[in-house]
Amino acid sequence: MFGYIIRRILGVIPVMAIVALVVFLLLRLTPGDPAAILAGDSATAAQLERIRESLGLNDPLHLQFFNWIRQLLQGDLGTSLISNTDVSQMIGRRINPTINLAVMTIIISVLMAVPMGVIAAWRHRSWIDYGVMTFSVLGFSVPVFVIGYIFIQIFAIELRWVPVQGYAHPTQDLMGFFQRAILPSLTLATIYVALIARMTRASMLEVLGEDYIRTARAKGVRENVVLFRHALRNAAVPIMTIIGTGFALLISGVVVTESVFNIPGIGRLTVDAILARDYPVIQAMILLTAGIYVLVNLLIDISYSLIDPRIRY
Amino acid sequence: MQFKSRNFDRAETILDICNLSVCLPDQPDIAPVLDGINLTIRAGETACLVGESGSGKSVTSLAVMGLLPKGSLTVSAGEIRLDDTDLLTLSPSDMRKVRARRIAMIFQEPMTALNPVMRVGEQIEEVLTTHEKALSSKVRRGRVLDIMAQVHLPEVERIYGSYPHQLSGGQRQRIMIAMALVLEPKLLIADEPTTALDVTTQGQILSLIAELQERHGTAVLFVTHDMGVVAEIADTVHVMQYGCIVEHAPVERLLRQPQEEYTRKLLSAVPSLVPRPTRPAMLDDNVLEVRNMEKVYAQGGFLVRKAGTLAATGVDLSIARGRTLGIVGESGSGKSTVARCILRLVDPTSGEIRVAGTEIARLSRRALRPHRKHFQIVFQDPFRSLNPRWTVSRSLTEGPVNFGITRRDALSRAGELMELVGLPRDALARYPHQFSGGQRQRIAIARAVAMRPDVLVADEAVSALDVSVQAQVIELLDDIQEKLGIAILFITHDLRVAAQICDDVVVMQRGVVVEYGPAGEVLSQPRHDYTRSLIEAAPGRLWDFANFREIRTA
Amino acid sequence: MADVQQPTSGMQVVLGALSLPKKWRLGIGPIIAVIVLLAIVMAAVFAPLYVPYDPSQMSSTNRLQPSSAEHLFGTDPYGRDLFSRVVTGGQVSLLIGIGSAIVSVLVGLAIGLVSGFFRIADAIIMRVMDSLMAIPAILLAIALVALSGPSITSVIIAITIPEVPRVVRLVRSVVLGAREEPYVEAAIALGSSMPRILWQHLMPNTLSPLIVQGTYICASAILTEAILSFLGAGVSTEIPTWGNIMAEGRTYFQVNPGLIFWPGLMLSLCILSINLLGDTARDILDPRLKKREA
Amino acid sequence: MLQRERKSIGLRTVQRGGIVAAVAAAAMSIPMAATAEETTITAVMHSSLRVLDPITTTAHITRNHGYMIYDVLIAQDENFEAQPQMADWEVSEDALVYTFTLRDGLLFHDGEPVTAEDVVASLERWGNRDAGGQLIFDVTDSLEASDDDTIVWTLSEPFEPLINTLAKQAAVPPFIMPARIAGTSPDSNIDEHIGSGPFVFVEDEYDPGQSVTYERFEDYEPRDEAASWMAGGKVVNVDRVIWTTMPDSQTAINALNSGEIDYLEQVQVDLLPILEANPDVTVELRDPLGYQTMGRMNFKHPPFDDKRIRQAALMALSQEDILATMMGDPEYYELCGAIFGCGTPYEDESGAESLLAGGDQEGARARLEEAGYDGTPIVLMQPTDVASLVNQPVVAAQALRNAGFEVDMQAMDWQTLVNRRASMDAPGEGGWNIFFTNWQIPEINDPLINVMLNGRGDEGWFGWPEDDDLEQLRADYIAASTEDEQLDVARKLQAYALDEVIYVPLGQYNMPQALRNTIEGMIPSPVPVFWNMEKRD
Repeated sequence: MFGYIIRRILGVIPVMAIVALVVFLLLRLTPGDPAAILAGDSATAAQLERIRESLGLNDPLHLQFFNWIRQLLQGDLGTSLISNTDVSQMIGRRINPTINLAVMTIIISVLMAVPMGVIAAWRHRSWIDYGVMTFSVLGFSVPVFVIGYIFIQIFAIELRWVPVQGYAHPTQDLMGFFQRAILPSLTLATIYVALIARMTRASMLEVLGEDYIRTARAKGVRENVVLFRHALRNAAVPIMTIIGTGFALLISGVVVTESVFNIPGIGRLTVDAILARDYPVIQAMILLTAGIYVLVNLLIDISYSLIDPRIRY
Repeated sequence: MQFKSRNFDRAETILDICNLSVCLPDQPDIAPVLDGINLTIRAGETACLVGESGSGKSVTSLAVMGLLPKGSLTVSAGEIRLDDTDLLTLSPSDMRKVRARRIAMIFQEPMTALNPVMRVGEQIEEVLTTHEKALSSKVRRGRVLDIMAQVHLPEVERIYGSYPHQLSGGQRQRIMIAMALVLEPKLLIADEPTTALDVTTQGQILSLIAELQERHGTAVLFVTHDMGVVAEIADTVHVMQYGCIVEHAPVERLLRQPQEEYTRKLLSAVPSLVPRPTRPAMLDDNVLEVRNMEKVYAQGGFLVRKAGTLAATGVDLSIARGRTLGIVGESGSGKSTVARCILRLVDPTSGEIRVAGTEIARLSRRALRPHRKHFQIVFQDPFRSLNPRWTVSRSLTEGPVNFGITRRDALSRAGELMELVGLPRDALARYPHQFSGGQRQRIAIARAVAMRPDVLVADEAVSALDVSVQAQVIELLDDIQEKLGIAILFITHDLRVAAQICDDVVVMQRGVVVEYGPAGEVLSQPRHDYTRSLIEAAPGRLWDFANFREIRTA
Repeated sequence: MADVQQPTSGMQVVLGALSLPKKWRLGIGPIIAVIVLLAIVMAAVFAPLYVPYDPSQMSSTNRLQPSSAEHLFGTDPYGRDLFSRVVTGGQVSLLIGIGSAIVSVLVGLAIGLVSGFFRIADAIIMRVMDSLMAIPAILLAIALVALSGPSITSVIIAITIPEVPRVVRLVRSVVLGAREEPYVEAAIALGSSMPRILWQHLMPNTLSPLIVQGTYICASAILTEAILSFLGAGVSTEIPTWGNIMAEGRTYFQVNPGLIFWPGLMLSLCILSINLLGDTARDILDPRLKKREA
Repeated sequence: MLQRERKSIGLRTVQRGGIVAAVAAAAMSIPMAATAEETTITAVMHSSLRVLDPITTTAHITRNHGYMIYDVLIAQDENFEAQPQMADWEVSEDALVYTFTLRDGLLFHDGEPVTAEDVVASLERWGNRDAGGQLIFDVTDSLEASDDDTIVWTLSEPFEPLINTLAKQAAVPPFIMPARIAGTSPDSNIDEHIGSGPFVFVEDEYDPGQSVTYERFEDYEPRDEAASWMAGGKVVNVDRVIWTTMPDSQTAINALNSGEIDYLEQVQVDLLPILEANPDVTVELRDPLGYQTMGRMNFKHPPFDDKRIRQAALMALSQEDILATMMGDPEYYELCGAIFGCGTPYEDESGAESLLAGGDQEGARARLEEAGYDGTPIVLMQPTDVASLVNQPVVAAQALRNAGFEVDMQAMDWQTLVNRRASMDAPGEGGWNIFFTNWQIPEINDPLINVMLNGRGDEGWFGWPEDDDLEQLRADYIAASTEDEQLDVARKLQAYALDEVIYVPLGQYNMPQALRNTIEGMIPSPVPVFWNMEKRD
């Protein structure tokens, strides 16, 4: 087990190295010049050239890459080309809203989706099943920003239950946090609920056909115990997996949701940085999100053995 | 052979199935799955339900438990009376109370029938928590450990906390039995409980069931396809075919004087444990020679290199043209590894393999390819051994075409082969799913034979088939061997089959050859303890089913 | 071993279903889906023949009109006819969806087969695929579109790259699973070469899951296009797509909801239908589900 | 200086907002006593503040930030007149020596007094970056601090517009910062943000791209005059000002409607209906002049290296079509053919007749014919992510096509455009032919400030016209010693620029601002300022 974890953690290194290389190359091949953004509208070509020189953008590519990697290994994410602030500080300021939003979304999604999926599988081919399936397909079919706008229109503008936009830190204003986070979380959750409910249903359908479910029923165990004690735990591994891989989807959703609800999170930080070609920020952000993704999936992989004793490494 | 011969006339009737019919819902045009079954079991009686696949015996047992798959099978008529209650009229929650308390069931495959993510002790205990809510947890645990001891599990405390995958097949089945009997139900339904077990384990489980039945006076409905098992344990036997009970009688009467044609046919197909008369060796022309072969499965670790698993070691064997060599052994004995090494589907770790004079153990995959036509294989599972997307003709011509034969020639040869294996030529255009299991196995044999091999490896080639089909396929193999002079390496766990087809037998245990000799000698005068225990464990070994009498020892 | 459950293959089920159409209990959903999808496709393909206005004809006096007899869906911020734009927009949206699905599946199939076949290549390919999966798809896509300009091709490429690893994993797992099948081993024993086995025995196994996967990619590509447009990295608005019509209209959501509603409706109906068809295909093609219901 | 009548845009609203503000400002000469509760103004600005150095960039938001925390020596009032702010000045008879005297009580936010040394260092750094500043330094003999409060600037030849250049709010205003910060290379960003302005930058709460917080600078001593544009007394009546950004303009409007924010710098005209129903919100024009939108062609590459083809393009375009599409409501735009903008001293619309008359498609076709246009496609760059710039290219592309041009409209994000317009390569190889941008009127209202009129080829602004006549006209302007002479040169420039199609003025537009009615006393100005403003409950 321990050896396995070590092995998996070592396995992260090449993955992250490739991510780093891909991101770096991608950015440097992208047309766009942070110097031009820095200098503004009325700067001339000669001025741009001087700024480029001072930012180190004229160095050979491999030199820039190794400099960056060296900095990274020293724990230094660099300084934003545009705002001249420390990238780790920028991320530190922005990461909390995003993480809180993501965690809340995942909690909401799991709490909604798993029972939905279980019941749909249990009542396979009933109207509940069709209802859940229809909802889950719908969840995939409407762009997340449209869902966001609809929620805002209904709950914030018409009903005035919650504020239109913004974010409050839960440590400072817990009520305000929930008021402001609930709509974005629900918006993000639609697609996630759809995903998890589908997977739960499929996985449960498979498990419910297994012999040990028949055994449990043969023991006279009640149906809810059969479903949640016997079946769900056996169905959990694919559900966990989809939560992990769906995390990538969540990151995409966050980018959009943060724009719609004006949440000062890392999603917008990244999009803004891409549009401004703020290389150190983009690089750090993509590495960070990739790292989080890899980490989440690593944790999920490791947690399989907690759920299923057959999985031993 | 000693049969059970107790009289149950005065015993209390536990289960009474009257005129039970089961059919597919909304599909009246399809014949019912069960058609008017009548069956009575009395206290202490073991009633065996025998039949081939699809005869409806499992459906009968599930119907009694009220566990027919929802929506796909429903009871259309009849009664299932348990102590004067008609189970079919019970509400789902009342039916739940009946299960485990009054009727319990054990299943064929103890691995899949136990919940893999729960400790086995908890799974037994769940029966108590469900039905005996008043018990304190201490009492519950005590009863669980007690029943575990009753089924002769060692170290009950440790096993209580184990997961199913940490136990052997026999132990798992004991857990299943413990779970079924912990509330001392009046009726135990056992659906092929020993089919997935090795023969020695099977013997133990059968005697355990008998012992517990004796102690608790339980009535047992025992579903099986194995006539040997029937002979060992049955009081009464019910023979099923196409959803009907065609004949029922006390066991001895049924085995000695079967009334119905189907019963006679079924019994006749059971291969005898007595080896067939030795065939004279034709030539001392060994087409396959294996010398000192060893296979170790490496367990590669990224950081730690663990010792590999020894699958087979020091294997020596040879087969002459036109002869059949059997490898017998229980699961994990390494018999399939040997077959796969010879086929070079896996690479042997060391040793020599000589096929038709060529040493192939060390050849590269590419260099090996031209030699492949000398040795072919037939697999166990007839449903997976043919590409489901290919027509039979495409499967049959694949090999010959690889070796440079024109498609037209290969096709005409395929037609001949179909006739050789007893199938119509025009079946060439069909897909595998249009054939039965036995027919597919014939096609697989035809595909192997199409290469005109010197050696044919049959890896449990008849194990997945019903006995009547099994007999036909064995006959076919014999026939082909006679016509083409192929050497056959026959891998099986079934001593009866081995006795009927092999000239020589290799007995393997844990990767090692323990005995090797002519079939007649090995099976009738085994020298090794392991061989002896295998033979002794074979159920019904003293009965000659095909001739409805005891085996006459020479 | 008489009662062992008989394994069935996908094709078998399909063929079985074909010969027994009664067993195709698909329900009404897929049929509606096919009709809706066909209608949308036809509407898009033949749009030039019947749209009342040139979808790029602007009119500064006709901006942001509500629905009327002249302009069925109203007009957009440039005074262009929304109905004409929405039905024409289907062309590019569908092209992006179908294009992304085909490209992802083909590229993924090729890489997946190689990966499932060559053990050495496998290690490297899978590391690269893991890395690509780890990079958030939207960020990668925005960066790629910024790299190559907001053309249809670059949007397709941007959508395809994050999808490829999923297809590769799927193909590879099918190939690795099928490698163990006895009929594949039989083919080895028959002396078939590895490339031949790969192509003739293993590859066909990937087709049904790929068809299913392809429909999902198609649906999600149409959606991703919309999100890219929303984030300002979509196809140029000269060529209407459902995504960029909505992206342009989102500012005016409260003033003229039709700008989001109509393209959103078309897009959602389209994706809904494609997903439903994907589900249906999966139900038919997935032997495990079928077995349980049989 | 000439007093010209201002052509007002949306006059009613301006007057309401402006006059009230002016009266309020005059009345409030004494800072209000601090109320018990802190007053915070949350404002959504037109763009997010990412660059904090007001010298290295010309971005409006950074300039606006500069006016919050820095002060300037001389500031422009609403009549385009220079007024003393930090310093008074005197000019020698020969117009060669300028002497500036700092007023008393000037303190930086770190508590240090503002010295002449700081001013010199700040002006030198500014002179390195600002186009006008460069011209001054070209003729500078010396710039010295003669004592703590006095700066002496000696020129080698007269530079009439010197004071106006120092006072301007265009491009890079000469903000004064401590000498140690002003010592930073003009090519790098400063990393300390200390000024002597009315607000203090709160470093800890700065979140680039999201929000920036300012606090009232308690030790700031405003001048006694009433505030007018950047000049006058900057009296701060609120404790904190938070600028935030909302990427979605609708979200911002909803937030203003529900009172989550106090102020919205720009409201898209199309979205005004959402605000109109709300009695708690006022929509008004802050800056009476607004913006000029314009197109620029690339003089280096065919076909626009040919004057006749440039003229054809100009003739093809219609200001009305472009402005109407951009703004919708005619109340918020105005046709204007003046390169220096309408409502400015140099307003003159000669040469722009076709632009104002809805275009001259026939004329354009004829001119194209005459020039022998060979169908070379024009690469027209369209930014997709800047709301105020997406429309012009789309409308223009259609007009050019109608006139017979082959147009290759290439969509890209603004950053790509900014990068690509700097490329001197041929359009087919990563270059371009035409693009559009917007300027605030004070950024273009005279021949020195207006960067498009630079005729020095590669050294000039994108498009790179190499035009000695143009340069001569600019030199004439600098040399002109009277306002009449200057006006005369400006008129010649107008005629010349439109004939040569140095660039195409496409008219003037204005974006209204919206604020909660709790906000009072915001002065009308191109730069949104938060002094003078009050927030009541």
